Amino acid sequence: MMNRFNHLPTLKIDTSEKIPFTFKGKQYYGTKGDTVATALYANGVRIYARSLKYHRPRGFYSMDGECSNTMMEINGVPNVRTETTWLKPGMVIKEQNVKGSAENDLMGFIDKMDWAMPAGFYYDTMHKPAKIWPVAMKQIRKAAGIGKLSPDHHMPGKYDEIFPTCDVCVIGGGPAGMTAALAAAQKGLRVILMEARPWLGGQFDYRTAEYANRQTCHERAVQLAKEVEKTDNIRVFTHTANIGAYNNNLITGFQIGTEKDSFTERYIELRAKSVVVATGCIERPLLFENNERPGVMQAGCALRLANTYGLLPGKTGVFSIGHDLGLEAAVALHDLGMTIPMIADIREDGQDPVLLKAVMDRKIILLKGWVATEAHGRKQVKKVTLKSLDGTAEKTFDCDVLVASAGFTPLTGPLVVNQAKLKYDAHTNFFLPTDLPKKMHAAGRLLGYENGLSIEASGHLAGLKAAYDCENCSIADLGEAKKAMESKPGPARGTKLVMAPVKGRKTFICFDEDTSIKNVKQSIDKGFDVPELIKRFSGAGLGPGQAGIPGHNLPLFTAKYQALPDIKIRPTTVRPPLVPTLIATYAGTNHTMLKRTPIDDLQRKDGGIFRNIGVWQRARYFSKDFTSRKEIENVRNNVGMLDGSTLGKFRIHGPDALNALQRVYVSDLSKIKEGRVKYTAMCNDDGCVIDDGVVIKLGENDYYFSTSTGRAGQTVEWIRYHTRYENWDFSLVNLTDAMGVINLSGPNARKVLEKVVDIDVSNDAFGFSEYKEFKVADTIPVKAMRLGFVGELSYELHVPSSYMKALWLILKEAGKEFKIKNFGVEAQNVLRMEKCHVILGQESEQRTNLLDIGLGFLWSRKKTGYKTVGVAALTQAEKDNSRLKLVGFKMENNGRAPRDGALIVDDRVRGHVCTARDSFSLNEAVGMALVEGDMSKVGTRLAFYEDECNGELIYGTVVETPFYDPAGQRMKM
Amino acid sequence: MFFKSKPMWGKKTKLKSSYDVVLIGGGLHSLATAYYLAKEHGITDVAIIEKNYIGYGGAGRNTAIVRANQRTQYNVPLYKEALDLWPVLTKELDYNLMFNNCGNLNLMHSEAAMNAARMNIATAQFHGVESHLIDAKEAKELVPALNISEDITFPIHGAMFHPPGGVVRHDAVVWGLAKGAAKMGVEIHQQTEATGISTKNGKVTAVITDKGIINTKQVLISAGGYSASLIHGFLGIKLPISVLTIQAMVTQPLKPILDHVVSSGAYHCYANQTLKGEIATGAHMDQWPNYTTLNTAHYIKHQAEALSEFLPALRGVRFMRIWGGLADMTPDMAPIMDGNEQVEGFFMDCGWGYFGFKSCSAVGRHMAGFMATNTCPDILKPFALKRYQEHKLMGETAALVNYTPDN
Amino acid sequence: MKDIKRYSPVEFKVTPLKIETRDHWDVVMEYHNEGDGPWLVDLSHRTRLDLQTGNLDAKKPFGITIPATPGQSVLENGLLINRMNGIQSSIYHLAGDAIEMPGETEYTEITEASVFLAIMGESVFAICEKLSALDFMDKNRETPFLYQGPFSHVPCQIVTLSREAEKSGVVLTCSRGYAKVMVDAILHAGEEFGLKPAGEKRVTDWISSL
Amino acid sequence: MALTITCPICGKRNGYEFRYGGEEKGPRPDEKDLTPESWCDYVHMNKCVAGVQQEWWFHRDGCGSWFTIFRDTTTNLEKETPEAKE
Repeated sequence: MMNRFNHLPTLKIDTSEKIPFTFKGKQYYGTKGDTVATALYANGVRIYARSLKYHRPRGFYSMDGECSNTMMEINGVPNVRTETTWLKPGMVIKEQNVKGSAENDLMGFIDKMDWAMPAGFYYDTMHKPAKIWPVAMKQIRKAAGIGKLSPDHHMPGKYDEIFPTCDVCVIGGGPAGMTAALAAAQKGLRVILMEARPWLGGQFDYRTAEYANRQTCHERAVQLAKEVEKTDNIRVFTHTANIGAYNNNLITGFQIGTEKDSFTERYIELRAKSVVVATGCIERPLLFENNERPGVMQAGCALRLANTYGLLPGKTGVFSIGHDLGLEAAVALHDLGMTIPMIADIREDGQDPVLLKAVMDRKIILLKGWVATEAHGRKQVKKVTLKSLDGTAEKTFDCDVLVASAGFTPLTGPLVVNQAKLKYDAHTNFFLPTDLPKKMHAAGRLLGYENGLSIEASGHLAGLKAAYDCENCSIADLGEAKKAMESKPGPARGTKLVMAPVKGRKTFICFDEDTSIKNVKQSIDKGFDVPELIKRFSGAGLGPGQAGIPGHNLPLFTAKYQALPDIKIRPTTVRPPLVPTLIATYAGTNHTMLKRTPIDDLQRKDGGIFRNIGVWQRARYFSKDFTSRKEIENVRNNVGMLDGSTLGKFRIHGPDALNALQRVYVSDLSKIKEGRVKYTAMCNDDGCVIDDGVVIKLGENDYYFSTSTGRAGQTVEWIRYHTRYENWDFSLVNLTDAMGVINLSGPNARKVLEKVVDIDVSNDAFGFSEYKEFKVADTIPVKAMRLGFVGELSYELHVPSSYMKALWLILKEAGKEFKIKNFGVEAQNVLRMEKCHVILGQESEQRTNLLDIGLGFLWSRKKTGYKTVGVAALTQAEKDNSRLKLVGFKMENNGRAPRDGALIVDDRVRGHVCTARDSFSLNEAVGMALVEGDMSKVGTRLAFYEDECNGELIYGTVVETPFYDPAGQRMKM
Repeated sequence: MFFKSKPMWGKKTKLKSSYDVVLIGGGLHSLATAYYLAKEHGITDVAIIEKNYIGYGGAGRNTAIVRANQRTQYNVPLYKEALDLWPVLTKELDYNLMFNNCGNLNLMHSEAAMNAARMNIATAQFHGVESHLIDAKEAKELVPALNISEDITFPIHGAMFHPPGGVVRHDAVVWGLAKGAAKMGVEIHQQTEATGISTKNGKVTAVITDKGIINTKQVLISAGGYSASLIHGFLGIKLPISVLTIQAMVTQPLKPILDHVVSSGAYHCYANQTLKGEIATGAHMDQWPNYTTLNTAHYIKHQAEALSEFLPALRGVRFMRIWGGLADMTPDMAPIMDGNEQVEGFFMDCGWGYFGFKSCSAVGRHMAGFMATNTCPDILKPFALKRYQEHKLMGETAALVNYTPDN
Repeated sequence: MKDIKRYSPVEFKVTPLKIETRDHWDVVMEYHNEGDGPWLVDLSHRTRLDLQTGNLDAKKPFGITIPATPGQSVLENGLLINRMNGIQSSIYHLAGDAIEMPGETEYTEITEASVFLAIMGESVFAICEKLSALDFMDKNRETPFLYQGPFSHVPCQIVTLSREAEKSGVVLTCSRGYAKVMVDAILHAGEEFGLKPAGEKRVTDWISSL
Repeated sequence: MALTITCPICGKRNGYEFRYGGEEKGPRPDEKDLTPESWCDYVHMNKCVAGVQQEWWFHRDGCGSWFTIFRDTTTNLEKETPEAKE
């Protein structure tokens, strides 16, 4: 185990506390505050993984998850970015995508096979002859992919979600972000500050260089963080990655919980009036041969290893950098004990004089206009060759670390996914946001500022701009902030894409996909000449690092290779999530919201087997016999009870109530009498039946009506939609959940009802199609209708939901002597089918209209002037005989019923079976089918083609309907 | 050492002032039509006009699932032909389209859904397409990651298993067809925008582009999600189309875990594993017309919630990339293919919704036949625009489509 | 006939300490071990009315003036009146003696149509934030105010009665069929804050404190 | 993309609370004058504007109002007037 620094002010580790974990089956210890990657580094691990395609060794390169180099499996979860995952006791960590180990990978030889794998080579190979492709494909599948996930993997932990609202959301908790948050908060606004790391401070946090007035950057970060934390109206979410930004300022992210939190991870979706993006920069990789060899790392990575995690990255470090942070890192690491043979700075001039002096004071060799051209060492960097940019001079040094960093890349992700446009800026060499979305502002380092005061001034200004969006900041205040901003140093000059001359065969522009610059050239030569197409063809940027490595270099290199002018340099598209996010985290709490009827528990107690039907849970069966034979027979012979509470129920009242009903129902409702039940239907504009139900007149322009279960939720919407141009005064009240419904059906139904009511319910007093209101036990108010959906004497009792249990139990008790039993939705389905009563969606479909399914009798043709929905289509389509028609059929020779969904065929498909059953009531197989018009005549022979019939047809004949009790006496008795 | 590369679809040429045929849109249907115009009808004086670059639209944004288990007899044969063409095209184009014939599992979550699936299966079998109804246990054997327990929102009752379906590498189809068409003389003009169609006496005379006017007697608009807007803008023809954004995404790459395409109507979700190992998933669409192709937070969350339930192992994998494309939806979920009807010389091939990829090869072939002979092939006849005013919706969906209340 | 009972769609899995029978409802006044808040109270037995007419401004239910702006509510004598839109108001009877159903046809009793819940206590909005994106802390709204919008994915009416420290609280209604899943979702979300079921008395006291 | 819709009753809300109700096509035509063409035109045909269109929305999870807005279909942003173009 390596020695750790324990005295630096910037440290985030506590060396006194050891954390045990398992790596490759062996126990190791990390230190409190370690990430998984730093704990492994401390234990001497240098090769973390092998690359996807060539199985090249990969090591610690960056710090913020820019590439897949340090991805591992942790606790069974694959592809975890170990650089951004904090170590927890007992973690079980494994390497991925290796045969053997990352150290000694048997697949390592593939690295030498790259000549056979130019960009897009898959497309030109492995298909000749055709039969090798399936074999090759299997191998490709096995080789592809990085992590392993078990099919029965169970994700441990608690996942949660929150949906906060705020005035200003600041993304990024560095100096610019904190300043912006403070500025907005001082204006009295509700501010949310999101920071990806577990602490505030950003790049200031790990830097000990001077910020201003002898205060170090780190000290300044601490000071700002304290101020933020004591400001009540700033809500800080640390360890919260921003993953998306959408228009109208919807911001998404997820937070990783600490031991104190009630969640493992939680999804955050917030809405802000205004947003400040202060996400800073990552580093732009330097391109040279073997630029991703373990031991090569970025400047920030090297510096943070030391300053944040107390680890000296190596003994001897050569630097090849293009920015002041590189010089700063060299000085800091030198002071911590690293030998630095040389710093190659791409820049010929422009270095910070203070840093130059510091370098000179330490007698470190600094060569300007020099750059690394090749890293040597089979598995780890052992040596590096550097050249002057003109290629004339060359030097080689032994080393175990090569700090390589070409420049900075602004993290504009949140801006870009929210549709900001980027434009290449020659001064900073950044793609800078130009057209920012409304009420979204950028601040800090991502705009090119490097001076600490400039960064904060830009944060302050952005915070006030956001406050202005919320109408909480004056123009004068804004003007002042702008002036203050302008008095500070402007954006720093950035380094261009500079490379010493190399072939590029092992110069990787994308680590995740092993895309070399050679591959990029090949793509361009093939006609894939824009970065977006190169991505698709070569894979560059499509890996788990989400283009953190190639995002900036690919467009720059593409432009350079094609010698395009600056104006034509186009960035690649950034796609969310900006940080890879677990499906478990996105799913959050994942509530399933389904409705239950008022007697749900009673139905379950009685053995109901439930199914989801639309938004409801309903009892479909009451035994494991899914033919529901006993339930059916009991309704036919005795009496059954069905929970019909899911039916839609509405009251419509007001001066235009009748007009509204006339608009949507095909029947003429002006003629309904009080005390009668009118069965009718609604069509859509195609004439297709969308709903059926009953209408009851309660008074003048006051009606109670029912809809099918599936339509209840849309009924108010539907009626209001089709009357939206009329200035009609009517009121609609949805009573669906207010009323439970008991369907009491069977020859004994009256006997049961008689026992519990005081009024006369004889056939004369309460006949078929009639409506009555009465009380049961002087208490329970009931709206009762006599209907016949199942073809027996039947009462539909509508009861206030709170009384449902009571009435259900009263009826059950009263019905005992008449053999009352539950029946479920499937029994009802068969019972009504025997009566040829249709269920919409089962006997009807999009192609069929009211007339096709035999409900034409509901259409009142005399009713005109109401612009009734569907009538125009019905009139126009009426004479078309080729339409599908609903028919009833019986099977030949006492044959069994065809399965639902069976086709009716001759030399082509002529129709299909909607519902068919071996009827217990009729002792024969019957069903309903939709067939083309010319086959709908009674007597037509139908040939049924079922799935898996192997061409063996069964036969039936179109018959008169209904099958059961054709005269309809039983429901009227 | 490296293979020397040449531009795959020829050198960039200048737009000519006339072509026999102009195809608007550089997507798969256009490319396939061009390819077959040249290959089967010897018509090579063809220009493809593409505003962006080929495969920029739906061709490059779909999740590449292919199958032939549609609902009606009008559709099944067309998709069957398309399915049979993948290996043929791989050979003809000498370009590996990477047809992964892994089979599709369409999950069913109720008895009613099982019955509805039976009709699709019977229709498939009647037309010689392999498709079977399997129960939940059999589905679990095919897809071990499947959750067949009762305690999820939509418990799995079984599935429609369609072995001949699978996944084709969509980009390869674009590039392969472009390569094949270009080789026979078809010109592909990228970064060229069609801005109008000129007609005279009810006949097409020219296509206007931002790079000049092209005289032509025949033009096809097959521009994916942009078709309806172009057709209305250029010719004033309104279509029964709503253009919606459909989204898809992939997770980080995994070693093999999912060997079939799995989809669920109830969960509005499908998932399959690409050759690279990513789990590609999608299906949910926002129900309002828009041309943004932007993704939504709502959609990602929905997808995660759905997968969490029926493929719970995937809770342990991370979403990596999401994108959107356009789907031009019709009320009956079936496309509109028509020609010489509204304007002589004008053809359209649109309204594919999210079925455009699966059908492109066969449709290109028949549209080419239609344009070359000016006679509509029987297989395309049911797809004419007129069906809407004749009250003859196609029946490709049984359910009423939900994106407008006046479906 | 034996005693007929009305049932609320909500059943808390805690032991009632005090029950009062009212119009066939068994109303729990207090539960065992209610804790120090926040609390969730079932008010489903409390009368709710729908008042709907094109002439809403002319109406004065129970002598109370309906707020003119949709989304605004008024709390008077234990009655909460919420202006829903141009033509519609909901009326919740929160505390005090039972009310009588007005005779005019514009009123519809909707007590049974919904589940009626109160969530009270200092952390109520932290709980709400986990279930809804609606902004209960919007400074442009004055309590009491009505939101008609999704709460745990279900369309609800949510009235914020107070945002004052421990007096903070909302009442909400949604379709009765969602009662069980809604209560489960709220209790789950409130777990980390110590949310517990409580009896009606908490609400009565709360309302009188407002 | 995160659509918000401004409901005339409830104000600006998350778009998922609403249901889209089609392009604005004017009042329902009288059924007796309808030919198959004009019927189809009213019921099924759309302009599919890539730009600002007037369209219907229903506040399904909220107050239950039907209303129209202007929205740019290329950005998913609401506009005050049909001409507004930014």
